[in-house]
Amino acid sequence: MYLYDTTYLRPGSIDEAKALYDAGESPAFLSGGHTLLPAMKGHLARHDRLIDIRRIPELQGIAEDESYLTIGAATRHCDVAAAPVVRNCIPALAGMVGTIGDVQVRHVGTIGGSLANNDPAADYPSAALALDAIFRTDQRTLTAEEYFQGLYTTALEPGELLVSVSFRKPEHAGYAKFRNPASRYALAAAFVAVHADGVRVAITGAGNDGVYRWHEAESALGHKFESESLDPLRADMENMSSDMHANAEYRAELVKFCTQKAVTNQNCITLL
Amino acid sequence: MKLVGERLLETSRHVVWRLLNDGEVLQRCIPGCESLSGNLDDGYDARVVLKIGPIKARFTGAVTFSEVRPDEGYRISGKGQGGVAGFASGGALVELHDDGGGTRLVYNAEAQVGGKIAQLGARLIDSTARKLTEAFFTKFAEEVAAYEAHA
Amino acid sequence: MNKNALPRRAVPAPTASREVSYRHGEPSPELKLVTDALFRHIGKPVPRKEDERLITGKGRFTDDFNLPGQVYAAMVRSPHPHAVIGRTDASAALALPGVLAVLTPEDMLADDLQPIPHNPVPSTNYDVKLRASDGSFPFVGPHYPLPLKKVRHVGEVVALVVAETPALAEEASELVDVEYDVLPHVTATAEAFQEGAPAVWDEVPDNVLVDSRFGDEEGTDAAFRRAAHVVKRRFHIDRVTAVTIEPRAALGHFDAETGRYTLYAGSGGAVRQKGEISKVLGVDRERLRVLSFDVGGNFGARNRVYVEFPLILWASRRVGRPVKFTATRSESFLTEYQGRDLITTVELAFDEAGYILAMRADNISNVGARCVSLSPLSKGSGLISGSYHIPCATLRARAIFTNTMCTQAYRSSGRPEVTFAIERMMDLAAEELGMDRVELRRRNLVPPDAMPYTNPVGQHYDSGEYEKNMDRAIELSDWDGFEARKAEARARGKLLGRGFANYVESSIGTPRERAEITVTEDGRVEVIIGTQPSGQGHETSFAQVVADMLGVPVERVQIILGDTDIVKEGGGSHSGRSMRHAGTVMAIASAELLADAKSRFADLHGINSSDIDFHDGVFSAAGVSTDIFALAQATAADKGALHAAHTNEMHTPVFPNGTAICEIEVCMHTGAPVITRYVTVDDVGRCINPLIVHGQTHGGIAQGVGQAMWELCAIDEETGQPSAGSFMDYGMPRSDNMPSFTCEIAEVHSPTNPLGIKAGGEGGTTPALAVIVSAIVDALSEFGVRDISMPVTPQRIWQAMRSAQRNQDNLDRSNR
Amino acid sequence: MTLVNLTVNGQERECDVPDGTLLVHLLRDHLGMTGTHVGCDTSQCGACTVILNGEAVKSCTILAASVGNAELQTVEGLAEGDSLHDVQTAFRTHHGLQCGFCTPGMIMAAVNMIDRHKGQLDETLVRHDLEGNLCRCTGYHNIVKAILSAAETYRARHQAAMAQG
Repeated sequence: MYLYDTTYLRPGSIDEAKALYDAGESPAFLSGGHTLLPAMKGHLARHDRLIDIRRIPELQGIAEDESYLTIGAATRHCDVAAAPVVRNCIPALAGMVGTIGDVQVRHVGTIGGSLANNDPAADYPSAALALDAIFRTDQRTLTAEEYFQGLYTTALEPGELLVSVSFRKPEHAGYAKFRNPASRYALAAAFVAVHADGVRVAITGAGNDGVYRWHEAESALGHKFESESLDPLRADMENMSSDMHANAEYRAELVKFCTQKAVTNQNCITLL
Repeated sequence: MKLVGERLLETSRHVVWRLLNDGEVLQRCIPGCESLSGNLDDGYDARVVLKIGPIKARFTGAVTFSEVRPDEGYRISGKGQGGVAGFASGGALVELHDDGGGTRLVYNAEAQVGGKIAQLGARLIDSTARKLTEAFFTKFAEEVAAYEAHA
Repeated sequence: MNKNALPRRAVPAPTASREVSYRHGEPSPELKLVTDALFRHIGKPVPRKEDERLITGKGRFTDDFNLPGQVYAAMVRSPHPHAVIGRTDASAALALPGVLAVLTPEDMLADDLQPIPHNPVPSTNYDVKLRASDGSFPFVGPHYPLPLKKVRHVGEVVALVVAETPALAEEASELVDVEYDVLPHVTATAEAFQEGAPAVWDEVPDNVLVDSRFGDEEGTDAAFRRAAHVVKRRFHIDRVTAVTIEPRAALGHFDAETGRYTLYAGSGGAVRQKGEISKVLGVDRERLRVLSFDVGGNFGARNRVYVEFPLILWASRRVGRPVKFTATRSESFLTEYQGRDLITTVELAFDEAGYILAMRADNISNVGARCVSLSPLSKGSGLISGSYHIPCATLRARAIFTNTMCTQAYRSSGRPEVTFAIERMMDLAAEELGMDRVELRRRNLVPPDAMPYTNPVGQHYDSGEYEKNMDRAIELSDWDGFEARKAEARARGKLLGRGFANYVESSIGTPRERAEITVTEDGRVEVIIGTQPSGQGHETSFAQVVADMLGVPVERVQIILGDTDIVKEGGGSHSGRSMRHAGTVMAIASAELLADAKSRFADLHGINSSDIDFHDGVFSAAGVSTDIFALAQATAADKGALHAAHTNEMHTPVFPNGTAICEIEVCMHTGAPVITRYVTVDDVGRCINPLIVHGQTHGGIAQGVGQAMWELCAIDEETGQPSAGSFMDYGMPRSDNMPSFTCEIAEVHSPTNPLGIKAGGEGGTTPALAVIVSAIVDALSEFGVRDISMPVTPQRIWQAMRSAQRNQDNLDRSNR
Repeated sequence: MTLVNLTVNGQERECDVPDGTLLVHLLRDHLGMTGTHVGCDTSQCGACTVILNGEAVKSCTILAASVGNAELQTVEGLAEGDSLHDVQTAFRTHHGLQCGFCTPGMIMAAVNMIDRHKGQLDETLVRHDLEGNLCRCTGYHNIVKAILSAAETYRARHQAAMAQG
């Protein structure tokens, strides 16, 4: 479990980071590294340079304005979970971040790392999608719909750097997660956010293409925001992923149950 | 793992067959394909980069064809070595049927993986295979459309 | 509940008192002295001596050792379950600067390395005799360090690379190009013995290496003919792996000057490693020194030799430098000896009153690609009747090869499997007979006055008060409060279920053990012993025993283990053998030492040795007294060190036993199970250190619960690929999915050894599989669920509820 | 190669390591501090837990080069002379370890847990906060007991210090 030869670089600015990236043959940005480094240790990835972006000032900090909560891409999970501003304005987000990985992982992992990776079982993508987030990169601004492009895929081009993510403040929101008993990633999880213009329901852990919006649930909840509104619904099995831990049928059931729990619990709840 | 599906293509079986046997078209359709050389009779040698999240593996492999029935379909079989990542093998029965003015392409595929990706990536194998298949046929449909537009 | 609902059935009188092997005739006065010692330390929760180094980071685990000039090995492993090995091209690996060697099977043959002499067939007088179908000794599949022609499981080492750094060795190992001619494979236990399955070994075309039958076939058939009820089921106790948190590691050195090999490698017993590895290397035993100090978990997986150990010693001789190997976790998941994997079909015949008349069992054990140990099959076979008096039984025991990693004795080898079967059968039978499951068990238990009891396949249970265990566990579990808890859970949308399981297990283990005890001139007692702890606290509990026997403070006793240059003999730790064997041989050695000391004291003071009193480590007579340390010092010049050494063989097994009860809440919507209560009563015989014994029980429970609820070495049958190669897919007991336990120790002393010890290491695990499944099924009973397979994951529970409900709906519809 | 300067258990250390070196390998292979262990490849077992700038982290998933000038605390640095840290004492008293391999990581996680929560812990919280540390020997029962007991000691010490003003 040793990495292939690599060069560690720590730029102080976005421009410097980009220049270092462009000069590399197979470069990678390094943030928390809790996905990248295990892949590199297992020799399933090889990068000639690792560009550590955690100290770049533009990528730091949590700020609030009237409509949005903006979090710098290099902000660690523990800092988001503990920040009073997050806890006050979107308690479900703070709660959700407090369930990512474990204590040690939260002390290192970052929001940018998680969102740039877009693991189909990660928590953050569902919050970003349900909270109608705006993704700011060093080049452009993207909506969550534009940003997430399927399994492990985002709109980020090679060398494009995620700078910050702005979550639209909801009237209220809830997150419910059913964990994979082995990995502790979500087998299925739902982030439900009520905005002035409607309800957004984002599902992670379950879909073949990663995070997605469950539109039927959104309209049912838009009609009446209570868990019973979802009773007649069935999550679409066609799109559910299937593996040794849960088949599509079970995932569909969990999706519905998590969504109902996210409706009734205005924070974050872990169901297993 | 089994993957079954079909695509409706707005062109004749003959055109679909031609494109299915055009190495350049195939190279553009196979996700991550860096090189593809060969032909229907002898099969193809391929180099494909597979990227799933943080994982990147380069597979080299050979593709062969059997049960070749021009304008109707064939059986395609392949094997690839991904070095440290492991290996993959699989096959698909591809059939072309007339459907309205177009062609219905039906595939019945199976795939197996071994080595590290099988041991460490269990949760992703199914979704990834689906994604790659989907990507191939989406691109192929684009190629068909482009061909038609050109013709 | 009414204990006396029905009169008890007569159980045969105890089998004639058997000679116990630790003594012949009357015990010596000294042995009487030690066995009657007023225990000052034994029975007390003395905190462990070994902790001081382990909590300060000063442990001595294998990977902590380094030697000057050492280089590193990495293994090239087969990605195929079954293939002929073709050409191996090492040129790219060797071209990397710093790569010293790539060693292949041809090199191994050239240097004449031999297969590992695993000796898998248990051979104590009391082990059941397992043989091939024609009665011959089973073919076990030679286990060369590198395979000669074929690979037979994914992960099998086909070559090793030695390089200057570990990173380089790893990288170079990926560049070794091995050609494989892939063969058809078989991995599933249920498939391997079927007609047409690919043969793992040409020598055993049907893959069945053991096929033995035991018991009274005629009597059993007759009993079944007159039975009022027959209950039959098949269970698969699937494959798990030990997951020692320390991955295995080894550091090997060949000293060209002395011609000696030195191996640092944690294991279940350094002496066995020395014996077997020296045979692989083809050298005299004394030319190999094995060091095994702190071992980060064993649970059976480390009792046998791993190919990497002889390989790095050989590589060291080849490259002339010390060679180190440290397994990654994924390598551990792939190639650590695995556990269980038994299919058992059980049939029970009952009379009208619910008494068991007879039993038929058919056990099929998947040994993997080679037979490393038949202990699981053997142990299980002897205990098929569990805690119950079953007058008549037959058993067919088969072992089969498959293209999978070898299985080995894993925590409580064989016993959890058969306990699962008999206890599930008791639940199912109670259901089918319309009886209370506790009452059905109570009715059939072996009563204390039948002890020692011979079970229908010939095992002699030494002692035990099974019904008392059961009653105490029922009491501790607040049995009567269950209904209220169930109603309360129901109000929260949870189904509460209660599981119940009795168990009896057997501890045998390698029969031979040696102790050397020396009272040193500087005032310590040194004990050299060949058991090998991996967390069981021998340095403390053994010291407690010797301290009491010699009447000295426990702080003065030092246990020395793990270096074969000092420890010449010893059976290692497995099968709950250590305290029983060590306690016995230490007792005898202590007695010999005291006898010698007494005569020294007599000589020293010129008095008659029969008048000497010994108390609290002090000899006294006729107004003079000398403590044992002063005596050792005073007589050393004349008589040498005060020292005794004794080797003892003890074949008689003991039978720890007990009861477990647990409660599990199941979410009605998702099937998610949560353990809310877990109670055990365990008869361990005499308990030397309750702190340690409780700890053993807790860990044992977690391992059993783990298998029941999450753990599985999943293998894709189609590809033969293991698919749970990391903690991402192999579910583990964690702090937040385990409850706190209520555990009580019962002490019914075993008559088979001087201290009355049974064992405390396996009792936690043995009933855990059964009790968890029992609780889940109980929770789901209202859905009509009667059984469920392990691991009982949320999905499986949910599916069981759903399909039971669907069946019910269909039934309702058709009845309408 | 990167020259890494850091303070380990109060001592300044300097080490020139390849850039891809993981923090745990810097400790074990370059500084000879073998108390911190490696138990898995995927940052799940927690055997490698150390305290970095006051926070528990998994040293198998951090590049040594990235922690320059940091304060690092490992299991070797907890005891002061012969006097054990309260958490170490509690693990011993309550038999919170068997084979001892996960123990350094457990203890470091526990030290950090008690600090983070200022000793205000109950069983549920301990079990939840310890999810990133695997133990195969103890079933966690005695580890949880040990941490709760150490937390109690922490609170008592804290109260005593407050009382003294």
